[in-house]
Amino acid sequence: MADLNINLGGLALKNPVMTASGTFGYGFEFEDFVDLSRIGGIIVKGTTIRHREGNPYPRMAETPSGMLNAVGLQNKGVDYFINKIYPDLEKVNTNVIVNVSGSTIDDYVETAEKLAYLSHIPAIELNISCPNVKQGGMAFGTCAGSAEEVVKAVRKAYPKHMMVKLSPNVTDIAEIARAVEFAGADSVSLINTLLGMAVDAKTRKPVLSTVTGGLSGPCVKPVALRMVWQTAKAVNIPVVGLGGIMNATDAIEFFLAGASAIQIGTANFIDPTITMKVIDGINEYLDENGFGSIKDIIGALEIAD
Amino acid sequence: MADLNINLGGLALKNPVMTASGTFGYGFEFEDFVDLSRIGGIIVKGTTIRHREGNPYPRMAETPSGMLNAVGLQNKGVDYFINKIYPDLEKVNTNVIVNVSGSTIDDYVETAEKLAYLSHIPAIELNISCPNVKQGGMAFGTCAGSAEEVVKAVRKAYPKHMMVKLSPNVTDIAEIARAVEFAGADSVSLINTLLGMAVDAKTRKPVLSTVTGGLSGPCVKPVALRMVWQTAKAVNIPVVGLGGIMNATDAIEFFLAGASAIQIGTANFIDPTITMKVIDGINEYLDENGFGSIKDIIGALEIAD
Amino acid sequence: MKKYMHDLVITANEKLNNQYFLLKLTLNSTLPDMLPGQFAEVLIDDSPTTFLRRPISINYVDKQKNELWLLVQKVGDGTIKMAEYPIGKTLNLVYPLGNSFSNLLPNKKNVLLIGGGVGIAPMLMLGADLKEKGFEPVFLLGARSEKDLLELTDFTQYGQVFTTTEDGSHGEKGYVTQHSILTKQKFDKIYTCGPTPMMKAVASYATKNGIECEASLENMMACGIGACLCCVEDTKDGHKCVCTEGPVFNIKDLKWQI
Amino acid sequence: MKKYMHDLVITANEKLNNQYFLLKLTLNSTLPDMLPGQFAEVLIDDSPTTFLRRPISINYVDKQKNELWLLVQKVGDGTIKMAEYPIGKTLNLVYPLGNSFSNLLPNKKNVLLIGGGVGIAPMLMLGADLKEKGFEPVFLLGARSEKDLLELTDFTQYGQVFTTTEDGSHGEKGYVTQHSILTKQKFDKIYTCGPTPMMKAVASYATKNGIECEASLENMMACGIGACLCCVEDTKDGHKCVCTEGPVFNIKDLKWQI
Ligand SMILES: Cc1cc2nc3c(=O)[nH]c(=O)nc-3n(C[C@H](O)[C@H](O)[C@H](O)COP(=O)(O)OP(=O)(O)OC[C@H]3O[C@@H](n4cnc5c(N)ncnc54)[C@H](O)[C@@H]3O)c2cc1C
Ligand SMILES: Cc1cc2nc3c(=O)[nH]c(=O)nc-3n(C[C@H](O)[C@H](O)[C@H](O)COP(=O)(O)OP(=O)(O)OC[C@H]3O[C@@H](n4cnc5c(N)ncnc54)[C@H](O)[C@@H]3O)c2cc1C
Ligand SMILES: Cc1cc2nc3c(=O)[nH]c(=O)nc-3n(C[C@H](O)[C@H](O)[C@H](O)COP(=O)(O)O)c2cc1C
Ligand SMILES: Cc1cc2nc3c(=O)[nH]c(=O)nc-3n(C[C@H](O)[C@H](O)[C@H](O)COP(=O)(O)O)c2cc1C
Ligand code: FES
Ligand code: FES
Repeated sequence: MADLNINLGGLALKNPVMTASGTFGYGFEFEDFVDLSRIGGIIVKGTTIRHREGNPYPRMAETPSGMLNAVGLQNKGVDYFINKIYPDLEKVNTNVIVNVSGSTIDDYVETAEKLAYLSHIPAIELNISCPNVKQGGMAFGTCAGSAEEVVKAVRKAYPKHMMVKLSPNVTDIAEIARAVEFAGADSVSLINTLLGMAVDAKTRKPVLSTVTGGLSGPCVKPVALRMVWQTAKAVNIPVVGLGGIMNATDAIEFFLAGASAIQIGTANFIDPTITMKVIDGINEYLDENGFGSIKDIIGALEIAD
Repeated sequence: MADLNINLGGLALKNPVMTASGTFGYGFEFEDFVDLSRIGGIIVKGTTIRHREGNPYPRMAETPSGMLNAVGLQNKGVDYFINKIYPDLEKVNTNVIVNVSGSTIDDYVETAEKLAYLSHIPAIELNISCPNVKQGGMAFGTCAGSAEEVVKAVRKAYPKHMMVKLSPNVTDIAEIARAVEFAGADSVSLINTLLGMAVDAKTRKPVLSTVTGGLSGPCVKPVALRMVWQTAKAVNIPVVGLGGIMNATDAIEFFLAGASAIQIGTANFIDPTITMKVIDGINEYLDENGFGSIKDIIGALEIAD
Repeated sequence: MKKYMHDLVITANEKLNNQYFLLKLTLNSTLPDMLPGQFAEVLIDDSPTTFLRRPISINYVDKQKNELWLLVQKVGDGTIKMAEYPIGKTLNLVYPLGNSFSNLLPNKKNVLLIGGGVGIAPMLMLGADLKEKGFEPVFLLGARSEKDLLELTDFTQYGQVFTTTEDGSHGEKGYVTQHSILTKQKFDKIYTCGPTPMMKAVASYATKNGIECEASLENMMACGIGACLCCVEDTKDGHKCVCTEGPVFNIKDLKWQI
Repeated sequence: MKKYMHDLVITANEKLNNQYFLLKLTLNSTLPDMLPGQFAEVLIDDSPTTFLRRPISINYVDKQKNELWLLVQKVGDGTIKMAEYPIGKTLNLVYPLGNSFSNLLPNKKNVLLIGGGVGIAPMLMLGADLKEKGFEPVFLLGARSEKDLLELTDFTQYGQVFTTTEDGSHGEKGYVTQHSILTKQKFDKIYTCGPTPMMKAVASYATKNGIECEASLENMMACGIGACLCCVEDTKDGHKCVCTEGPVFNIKDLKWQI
């Protein structure tokens, strides 16, 4: 039984396996399948200052080894979250992290301020990378200057752990990561979805109501691994890796590339028990390979010179 | 039998199906499987001013619905091409297009100048997007300014059709496409490979000798379709679409999104006869849906407002 | 209602016609409780083209035999693969999912179950359940032609069956909403499942005649358990998840233009 | 040599032990000519984890029966899937690919064929070919233990067979390069295929003793026909494609540190 504890920039995780925002609901949806308290961290749905209906239907398209979504941050707003959902989340015995989205810097700041008061929410994940709404923050996340600006503003308003979720739809993700680190992020998580599109040749229409949507699943894993590797070399804060993780081996690949923790997204749809399997599988890998702690493999990729 | 002819910015194609550089050799490799003269255009290997050995082995990794390559522009240089390979290509009865790569602007210009003399080469494809060599041109293709500069320089030296191949590893591909159009490109082709990475959890080493490599195959199709759609809206020159096309339906999706022609890459490895099947399939689609010409479906995607 | 992920074993795979097949599955322990209208998310393993699970309605549960039935129409790669599954093969299901048709109140006992196409699937389980509870369900089933009318002998066990076919090869010629039973008999409640145009026609008939009506909707789903928010229907109360707040909706809550 | 893409039909799939199986395939017309050392690129259809074809050596061609043999080791998803293929299933092959072992000159007739692990696969076809051409091939086959020594009865049809096993359960104990035949008999030519460390040891022995030696290399391949340049071996003459300029190389052209 290897040591799976991780100190993620001050945030203590019992193990490095978290769930990705928008793919695990508020956790309760999975209670019949997993023991929530065994998960290292649950990142709940993208939350905005006000109620959002999200995009019209259809919002989903299946693609080779992946899927596109165009949910568009449907949620009932931060106040509803605090009053109606948070009380139940208080009973969940693990890190519950709220993914915060916004259209303006003020939106982000105001939402983060409200969440700062919740004692059982030790961290937020600042989503500056949602590709699915016109003002979903992706514009913030695709330019170092604006990324820095929004992170700085939220930093002033939010004293606890601030993870910043980066967009892969950029030329140089390391540059954005550095800007975000400079602005006061405690960690970065990547990748959010790649901007993609699906066309129905039969109807000659886009499959998604929004034409483009966010690509996730195993198809994006090579890109995610590359970006995690580039980012881990570029910053001193911990990197949380995600994108296409379907099993423990995939997770190990992210640790080797430099991730201090990982998130599981789309895989939850295919196998709702997957988080438990990945935690067990990581432990087995460490045991079989003689590592006493997960820390031993973080960034341990051997690069020939 | 629908009309498959395309006038691609002055370049006459008997049909809109081409083969992607680096995936079809010089064409001869496929002679046992296809009738080369039936293909709309053959884009041969990345050619550089001097002989290049390419990257060390291993150069390939399989990924979910795709592959990574790190060939690194291995080729014998433009003079060898002109003296030893071109004479045989003269006998091939279709458009033979040379993919031109370089490390410096001078390299590009010099290579293009030499190719301009070859009567049976009606066009070049300027590769400003190879992710697999340090000076492979991807740096040119990831910034509008440098893309414009190299295209302008080659434009002066090369009077025939100049297709410019764009990198998908950018924040805003439409911006690069506009810069390249402004600099005198006759068409743009996209996408080149997405920069990715593969890790071997067993050996804890990267799979590729170069750590990162170029991702291709069906996994990239959603991203490619999105970029073709964005680019076709942004420029007035024709767009050549590629990335993950495995069959005629995939090709149709690219036409609908705005591509005037398509290229087939990785699919040639899975089925060496695929070009013939795609040409036949496009024709069937047009016939079945009552379109007299391929031109009827280019950019014909119906977007609800 | 508790949800499970189970490996079930195929005990029969009956080809009903060129398009439809009936899978019977069993579990090595007692099958969990399921309600009429609920569905399962089926994993199509080892298929490069079907990454996500496929939602399929619970067609029937044979408690004696500990068997779960799925009635499936071949429309794409996933269902075509399932059609070839041999007896003995294991099928991974996440189930039972979704709400269910609401209970019939004792004062609404004239009940009509209208199914069209593969939408007859949940109607069998619903009919059996109503019959067991002492109601006398009446079925109205529609199809293109006689050979597309499935499980008729099963349906007749639970109530009177009326049919329409588009070509007139069985029952009355035309669409379900044109069947004479609708003018001859008065119903208090209609449950329906089928192609959207059919359900809209039924909804329109029900609304005009002041009959309460519930419809089971289809939608593209990624998770089936309310986590992804991909499967929404636009209702009068905003976007609702078809997989958890549906698939059964009271038509008065929908924004259908009827 | 002309290459083909053909659908072949499986006539036998023999499990040789836990790791190895032998596929026999036939074609509805006469199989094309193939040379010893060549290989086929096999399509693993309908598998989400095997996107590319898998290169497998031609193990043997039974011209009478119009049968092509592939000797395969289970190492990953693709080969594990192939191991389960039933008789009658169709397998899509692109073949025959690559160069071949060079012809034996009449003045080099003392020839030794050294195979290790699944590397014995091309040796059977090569031995049969040499025998047919009037030579007397000698085989030296190495494996972990007796149960891993495959097709021994086939090999003995074409020449004398010596074996080594790491546990001494068959033949001499140790590695092929430690076998006493190498000191007892003088050879003019060695052909080898097997794990790289074994081939390097063979190459080292051959070089020291001035024996001409050809080795068949393995490599990760995407296309198998010289189009992608993924499969290079670094030779004294620069990068060469294992799929077209190999898989067989004269060891004097390689840059092996031996
Ligand atoms: C709650 C629910 C219950 C269902 N019950 C049944 C049932 O009992 N029997 C049955 O045969 N089918 C049922 N369906 C429909 C079934 O899910 C789809 O036919 C199936 O997913 C198609 O998979 P495929 O791989 O064969 O086709 P694909 O190749 O994925 O798609 C073929 C066509 O079907 C459409 N389609 C794909 N997935 C869905 C989906 N989830 N919902 C609606 N359309 C889809 C696609 O847009 C496409 O036009 C149900 C759907 C839902 C949402
Ligand atoms: C010219 C040639 C001839 C071959 N002949 C035979 C043969 O006759 N019988 C036989 O059993 N095998 C042969 N091989 C090896 C065979 O191609 C691989 O074992 C097979 O591709 C593995 O596929 P998989 O999906 O089972 O394993 P994967 O899951 O793809 O891989 C499992 C392991 O095998 C390695 N591997 C995968 N593909 C290759 C490859 N192309 N070359 C080398 N290693 C690979 C991987 O790195 C990994 O470690 C040959 C290879 C070459 C290049
Ligand atoms: C249906 C769906 C909804 C998502 N919603 C959000 C969201 O609200 N906020 C966010 O930061 N990321 C969201 N994501 C992105 C995921 O958190 C994750 O970054 C992405 O899916 C890549 O990981 P994966 O390949 O493991 O799914 C969503 C993804 C999916 C598939
Ligand atoms: C093995 C390999 C080699 C390639 N070499 C080149 C090259 O030399 N020049 C170039 O512009 N693109 C090169 N590419 C990129 C392809 O031309 C194409 O842009 C990419 O593979 C996406 O298309 P696909 O998904 O259809 O393969 C190469 C791709 C592969 C897989
Ligand atoms: S399918 Fe995921 S919420 Fe309904
Ligand atoms: S595998 Fe493509 S060149 Fe050898």
